[in-house]
Amino acid sequence: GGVVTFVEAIRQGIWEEMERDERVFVIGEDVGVYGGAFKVTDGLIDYFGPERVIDTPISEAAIVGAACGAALMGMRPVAEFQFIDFISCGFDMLTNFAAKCRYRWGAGIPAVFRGPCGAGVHAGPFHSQNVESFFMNTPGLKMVEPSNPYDAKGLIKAAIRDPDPVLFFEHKKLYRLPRLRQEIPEDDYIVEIGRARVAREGHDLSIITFGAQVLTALDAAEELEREGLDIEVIDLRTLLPLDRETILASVRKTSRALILHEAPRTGGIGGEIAGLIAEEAFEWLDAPVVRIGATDTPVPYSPPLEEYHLPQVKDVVDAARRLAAY
Amino acid sequence: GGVVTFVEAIRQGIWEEMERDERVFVIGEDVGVYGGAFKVTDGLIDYFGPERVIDTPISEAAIVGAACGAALMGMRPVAEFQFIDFISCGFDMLTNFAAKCRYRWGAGIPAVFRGPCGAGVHAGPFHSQNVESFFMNTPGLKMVEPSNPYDAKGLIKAAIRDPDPVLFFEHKKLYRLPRLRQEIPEDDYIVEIGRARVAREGHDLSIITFGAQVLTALDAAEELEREGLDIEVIDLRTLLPLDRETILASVRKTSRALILHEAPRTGGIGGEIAGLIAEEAFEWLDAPVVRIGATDTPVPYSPPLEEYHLPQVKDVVDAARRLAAY
Amino acid sequence: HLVEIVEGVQAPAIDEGLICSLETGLTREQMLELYYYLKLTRLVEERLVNLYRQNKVIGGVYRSLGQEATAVGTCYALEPGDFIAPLIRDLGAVLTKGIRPRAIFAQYMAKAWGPSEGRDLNIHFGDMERGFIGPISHLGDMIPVMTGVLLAARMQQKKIVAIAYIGDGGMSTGAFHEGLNFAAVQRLPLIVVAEHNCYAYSTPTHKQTAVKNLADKAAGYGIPGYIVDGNDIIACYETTKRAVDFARSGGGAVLIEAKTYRRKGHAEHDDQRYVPREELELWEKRDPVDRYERHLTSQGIATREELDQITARIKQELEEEVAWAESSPLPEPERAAYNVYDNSIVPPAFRPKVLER
Amino acid sequence: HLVEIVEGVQAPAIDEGLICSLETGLTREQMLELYYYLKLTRLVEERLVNLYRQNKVIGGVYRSLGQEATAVGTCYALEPGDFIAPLIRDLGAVLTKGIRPRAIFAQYMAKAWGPSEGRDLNIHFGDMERGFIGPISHLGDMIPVMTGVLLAARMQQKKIVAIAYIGDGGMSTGAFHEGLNFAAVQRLPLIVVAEHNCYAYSTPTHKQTAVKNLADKAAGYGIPGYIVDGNDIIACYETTKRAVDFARSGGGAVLIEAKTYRRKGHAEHDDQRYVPREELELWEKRDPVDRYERHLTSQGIATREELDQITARIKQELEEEVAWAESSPLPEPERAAYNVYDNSIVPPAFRPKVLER
Amino acid sequence: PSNGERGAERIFVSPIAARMAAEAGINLRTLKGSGPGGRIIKRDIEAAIEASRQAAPRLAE
Ligand SMILES: Cc1ncc(C[n+]2csc(CCOP(=O)(O)OP(=O)(O)O)c2C)c(N)n1
Ligand SMILES: Cc1ncc(C[n+]2csc(CCOP(=O)(O)OP(=O)(O)O)c2C)c(N)n1
Ligand SMILES: [Mg+2]
Ligand SMILES: [Mg+2]
Ligand SMILES: [Mg+2]
Repeated sequence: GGVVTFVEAIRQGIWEEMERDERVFVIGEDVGVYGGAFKVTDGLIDYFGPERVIDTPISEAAIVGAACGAALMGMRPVAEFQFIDFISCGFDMLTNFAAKCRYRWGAGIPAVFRGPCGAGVHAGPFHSQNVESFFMNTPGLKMVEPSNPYDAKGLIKAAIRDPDPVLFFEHKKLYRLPRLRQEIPEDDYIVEIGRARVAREGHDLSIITFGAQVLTALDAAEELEREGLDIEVIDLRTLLPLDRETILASVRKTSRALILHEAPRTGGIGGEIAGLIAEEAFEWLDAPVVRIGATDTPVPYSPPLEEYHLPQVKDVVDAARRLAAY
Repeated sequence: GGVVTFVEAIRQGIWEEMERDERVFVIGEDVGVYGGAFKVTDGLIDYFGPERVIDTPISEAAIVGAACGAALMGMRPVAEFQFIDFISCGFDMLTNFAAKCRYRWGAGIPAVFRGPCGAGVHAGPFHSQNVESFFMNTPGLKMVEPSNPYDAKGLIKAAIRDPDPVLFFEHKKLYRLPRLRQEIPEDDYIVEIGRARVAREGHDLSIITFGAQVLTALDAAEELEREGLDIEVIDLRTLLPLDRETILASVRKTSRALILHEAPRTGGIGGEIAGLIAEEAFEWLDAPVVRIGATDTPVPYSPPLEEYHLPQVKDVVDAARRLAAY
Repeated sequence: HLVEIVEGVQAPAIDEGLICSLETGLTREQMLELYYYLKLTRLVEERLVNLYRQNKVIGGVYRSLGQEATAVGTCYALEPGDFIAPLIRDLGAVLTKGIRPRAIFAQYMAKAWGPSEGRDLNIHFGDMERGFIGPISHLGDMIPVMTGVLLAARMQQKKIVAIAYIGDGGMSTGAFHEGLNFAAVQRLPLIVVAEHNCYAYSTPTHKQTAVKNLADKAAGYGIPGYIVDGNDIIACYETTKRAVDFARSGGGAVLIEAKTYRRKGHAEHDDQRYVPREELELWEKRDPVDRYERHLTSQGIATREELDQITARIKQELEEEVAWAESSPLPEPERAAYNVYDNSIVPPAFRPKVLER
Repeated sequence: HLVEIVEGVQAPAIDEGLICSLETGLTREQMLELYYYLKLTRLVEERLVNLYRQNKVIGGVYRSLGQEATAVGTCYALEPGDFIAPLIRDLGAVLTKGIRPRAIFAQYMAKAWGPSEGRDLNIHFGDMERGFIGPISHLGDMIPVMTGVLLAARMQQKKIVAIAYIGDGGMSTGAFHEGLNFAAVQRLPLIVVAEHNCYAYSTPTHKQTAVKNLADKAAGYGIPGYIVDGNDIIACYETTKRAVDFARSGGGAVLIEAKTYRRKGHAEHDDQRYVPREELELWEKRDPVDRYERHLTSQGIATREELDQITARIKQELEEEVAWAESSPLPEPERAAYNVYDNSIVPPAFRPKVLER
Repeated sequence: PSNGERGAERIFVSPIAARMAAEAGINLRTLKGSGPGGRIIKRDIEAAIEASRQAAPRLAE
C-alpha cells in the first residue's frame, strides 16, 4: 500500500505473496544480498532468509529448469532474469519444458519468470530488448506486462498464484518514473491475468498497446484531443492469452485500429493483434489496421539512433491523425 | 540434376556448393559417417573429408557459435540441427550473436542453419515443431522454407551464397514424398531469397502459405476447382524478409486472403502476413483476412490427436469455400 | 575430490568373465527382485520390438539392450520417496520405480489409456507420486529440473535424493553443465548417472569429449566422481547406494560413470553401419542379464529353475499388460485441444471463428 | 592432465610483497612496452571515469582496476595474427591488440566516429584486421565463437591461436561448457583465460562454483589447466606464452586461471555493499601497476623517471584521443535503420506506409 | 461504429466495395448488400454499376 513507484509495487507484491504463502520463493542472479540489478528484490533476503531468496550462478537455463523442478514439487518460484535479454539463454527450458509439461502429462508449472525489458535508456542491443514475440507462438505460457504500479502489483500477485508458467515483463524505464507514482490499496488485491484495460475511453480511434508505450499512447491521445480527436487507448496488460473481447469491442466501437509496440515492427506481436482485428472486427473497420513498432533493427545505443529506432509520441500522433482522417 | 526427391535436391545443392567454393563446410551432430539423421549429408564425408564435414558433440549453442566464428573468418558454414526443435538450444546464439553482428560492427555472418521441421509423422511434441515465429521479430536473420525439390536446391544454394545468416527449414514430411519427385536442371541455378512464388494462379481467393502446407493448399484448390472456385496459392518460400509485393499483388487481385501455416495459429507468422494485408491491401479486401493454423497446443503424438491438431485439406476447403462466399 | 574407481572396473577393457565385483548387503530376496526388474526390462523391450514389427508401435523403439543393468541397478538404490529423471534408454529405472509395463505399452502404441493419453511418446511422461519426473527430448534439460526438485525438497524438509540419468552425449550440453554446477554449489543430493555406452547416436565418445573417463568431469564441479562397471548390476547398485548415502547425509552431488555399451542402434531404424562388428561381439559376451544369472546360480543364490520361474511369471504378466494396452482405444481427436493450461476446460481458439456464422 | 600451479602463486593468499615470480625472456624494450599498455589501461579507465562524472559517457563504466595485469600480460603473449575475444574488463587486452584509445572514448560517448558508429557500447565492437572479435553481453557466448574462428583458421591453414576471456561467473554458462568442450575435442589452439576476480556482479565465487580453483575445470575437458597470479604481469605473460606455444604446436586447448580481484563495483553505480572493507584494503596493496613499477625499478630495468616519462607520454596521447572523440558528432538518427543486412542500402520497412499517401 | 458520421447507423460494407462505390459515386445507403447479414460487398457495387449503366441509355433516349 501507500504511494509507490512501479518497482516498489512489484517488490511489495512479491513480498506479500512470500508472506502469505511459504511456497513462494525467489531465485536468480544477485537477487539476495544485492537485491537484484534493479533492486526489485531489495530487502527480501534479510526478512525471508537465504533459503527463500536464492542467488544463483550465471546460468539462465539452470534458473528456469530449477524453477520448473521446484514448481513440480508444489513450490511457487519467482525467477529473475537480470535483464530480460538473457531469457534467450533460458528459451529452450521455457518453450520445451515449462510450456509443455501440463499438456504432456498433466503436471502444472506454477512459476513466474520476470525481468526488466525495454529500451529508451541507452543500454544498447543486449540490455534493451522486448522479447514477447519469441513466446507468442508457444501455447502453455502466459505473458504479462504492466504499465503502472497498481497493475504491476496486482498482476505479479496474480502471476504468482497462477497455476501455469507466467512470463512477467517489467519495462525498466517505468521502475522509478516519478510520473507513475501512485497510491495503491493497503488491502490484498490482484489484477486478473487475461484482462486488458481501457486506459482511456474514446470514440474516434483505438490505440492498442502495452507496457511503457501506454504512456506514449496517452501522451499522443492528449495531444490529439486538442485537435478534437477522441482516442481510445487499450492497455493489454496480458499479452498471452490476449483479451480478444476487449480489443474487439474497442475496434468495433471506433472502427479504426492503431497497434503500437516497442519491439521491431516486423514479427512483433502487433501482427497477431492485427490478424485478430482483420478477421473478427473486419466488418466494423473503416480504415486499414495500422501498426507502429521500432525500426526492424537491433536496439542501437547512441541516443539519436535509439530515439529514431523507437516509436515516439510524434510518430503516434502523426499516424493517428492520418488514420482518423482516412 | 535428374529426377530427384526433396532430400536429394538439398543434398545436391550442398554438394555443389562445397565443390564450387572451398569455404563451404558442413557441421552438426552425426552429419559425417552417419550422413545426418535424415541422410541429408549422406556421402559428403567420403568425398570432402572429415575436415569439411564435422561431427560435433551434442552442443547446439556451440554449433551455432562455431559456425558464426568460422563465418567471421570468411568461411561459409552449413550447420545442421538434427531436428529443428533443437534450435531452441541455439536460440541465444542466433538471435544475439548471429543476427546482430553486422549491425553492431559491420561483420557479416554468411552462415546457413538448417534442419528438419514440421509435424505429421507422429514424432511427438519435440520432433515436430515449426519454429519460424521464434525468429520473425529478429532483424538480421533470414528464413527460408521450400516446398519442392527445385526450390529446395535453388534456395539452399542461394542461402549458402548469402552474405547474412539464413535459417533454412526443411519439412521432414517432404524429404522422400514420391509426389514431389521432380526433374531439376543439370546446370547451376539458384532461387533468389526474398521471392515468393505463385504456385497456382486464381482469381477468387488467395491462399498464402509455405512448406508442406503448400500441398494442402493445392489439394484444397483442386477440390474447390470442381465447385467452380478459382483459387490462387502463394508459396512464400522466404519467410523473412517476406515478399510483400507478391502477397499484396495477389490479395489485391482476389480481394480475399486465407493464410495457412502448420504452427499453432496464435502467434504464428500468419499474424504478420495478416497485418501486412490489413494495412496495405485493405482497400482491396472484400472479406475478413482469415488464418488457419494448428491448434494452440504442443504437437500431440497419437495419430488422431495430431490429425486434429494440424490443418487438414478439409479445413482449408471448408474455410475457403465460406470465405469465397462471404 | 579425485575420481574413485569402484573396484574391478576397467571398461571398455572389462574382463568378460567378471561377475559382480562387490560385497553386497542385499538379501536374497532383494537380489531376486533385482533380477526381476532386469529381466522385466529386457522382456518389455523385446515385446516392444515385437509390436513394432507388427506396426503397432507408433514411431521408434529405443533399446537399452546390453545396458539394462545400469538403469535397474542404480535406481534400485533409491528409497520410495526419492526421485528419478530417466532418459529413453532408462526403461529399467522407470520399471524399477514401479511404473507398470501397461503404461509403457500404451505409450508406445499412442493409446488413450497411456499416462500421457497419447500426447507424448515412450517414457516421456511422469508420475509425481512414484517420484518419476518425465523427461523431454532435449538432452541435458533434466539436470537443472532435478536440481529444482531437490531445492524444493530441501525447503519442504524432505530428506530425499534424486538420480538424473545422462548419456555420454548429453553431457556435452550446456544445460547439463549449468544444472550440475548449480546442484554442486547448493550441495544438493543429486546423483548424476552418466551412462557411458560409447555412442551418442552415431558419434563415438572421443568425438564427444576429450576426457578419458566421464567421471573426470566431476572435478569441474567440485564433487566426487565414481566409475562403475555398468554391466554389473550389483556393482551399479552398491556404488549408487554409497552415493545415495553420501548425498542424503548432506555430502552434496555425486557423478557416477557407468561404463557400458549400446548394443543396438540409436533406434530400430539405425543400421549401425558405423559400429565395428567385433565390438558388438565383445559386448554380447558381457551381457548383463547373462552375467547376473551366472552370478546368482554360481553363488548359490538361486537355481536356474527359480530364475526360469521368474521369467515365466514376467512373460505371463506381459501378456496381460499388452492385452490391456491393446484394448485401449486411441484418443478422441478433440482431446488434442485441451489441457494446455490448468483452466482449459474449453479448448483454446484456433480456427477462424468469423466463418462459422 | 593435472592442474599445474605456476610457481609462487597462491591467491587469494598471494604474498603482497611478491613481485614477478618467473624467469622471463622478455627484452627490456618489451618489458617497457608491457608497462606502457598496463599504465595505458589504467589511465584510459581513469579518463573514462572522469568523462562519466562529466556526464559525457552514455551508460556505465566497468572498471578493471586491480586486474589490468591479467588482460595485458596474457594478450601480450600473442602474435599479431592471433585473435582475442575480450570481455568488458579486458580493455587492457583490446589496447594491447592495437586498438587506439580514441575508439574506446568514442564508443563510450556513443559517437558516430566510434567503431560501432554508436550502435553498441564500450568494447562491444570488433576489428578483424587486428584479430579482435567483438563480444556480446551474453556471457559465455564467445567461447563457441572463438572455437569457430580457430576451426576456420585450421581449414585455412593459418597457424594462429586465440585467447577467449571468461569470468568466474561466465564459466557457469552453458555456452562456456559447450564451446570449450568442442574446442578440446577438436584440439583447437584456444587459450581460455579465466579471470578469477572473486566476484560476478555481487556474487562471490563460492556461490558460483564448488571448485577450489577455476583451473580445476580443465579436467572436465581433458585439457591442461594453469593457475597464475593475475596481478603479476610477467607471470601472466610467461604462463600464457607457454600455453600459446603448446597450443600452436598442436597441443590443443588450455585453461589458465588468473587469480586477481575486482577492486571496483560491477560498474560505477555499484556501491559494493557486499564487499568487506579489509578485502579491498588487502588487494589495494597488491595493485598490479605498483607491483610492476617496483619490479622494474628494483630490478634496475627502468628508473622511476623513465616510467614517469612513459606515463606523461600516455597522458598527452590521451588528451589528443579524448579531444578527437569529443569532436566527433553523434550519429545521424536515420543511420539507425541501415545495415542490418549486407544489402540494406535501403532501410527496412518499419513505419505504416499506407498512411503516407 | 460508423462509417464516418458519428451516431448514424453503421452500413456494413467491405473496404473494396466502399472504395468502388465512392469512385462510382454510388450512395451506399441506397443499396442492399448480398453478403452475410446484408453486408455490401464488391459484387453488389458491380451489380449497381451494371444496373446504372443499363439504366443510363434509357434515360438518354
Ligand atoms: C539438445 C539435443 N540435441 C540433439 C538431440 C538429438 N538426439 C537424440 S538422442 C541423441 C544421442 C544421445 O546420445 P547419449 O546422450 O550418449 O545417449 P544414448 O542415446 O547413448 O543413451 C541425439 C543427438 C537431442 N535429443 N537433444
Ligand atoms: C548470460 C548472461 N547472464 C547474465 C548477465 C548479466 N551480467 C553481466 S556481467 C555479470 C557478472 C559477470 O561476472 P564474471 O563473469 O565473473 O565477470 P567480471 O564482471 O567479474 O569480470 C552478469 C551476471 C550476462 N551478461 N550474461
Ligand atoms: Mg511472432
Ligand atoms: Mg551414449
Ligand atoms: Mg568475476
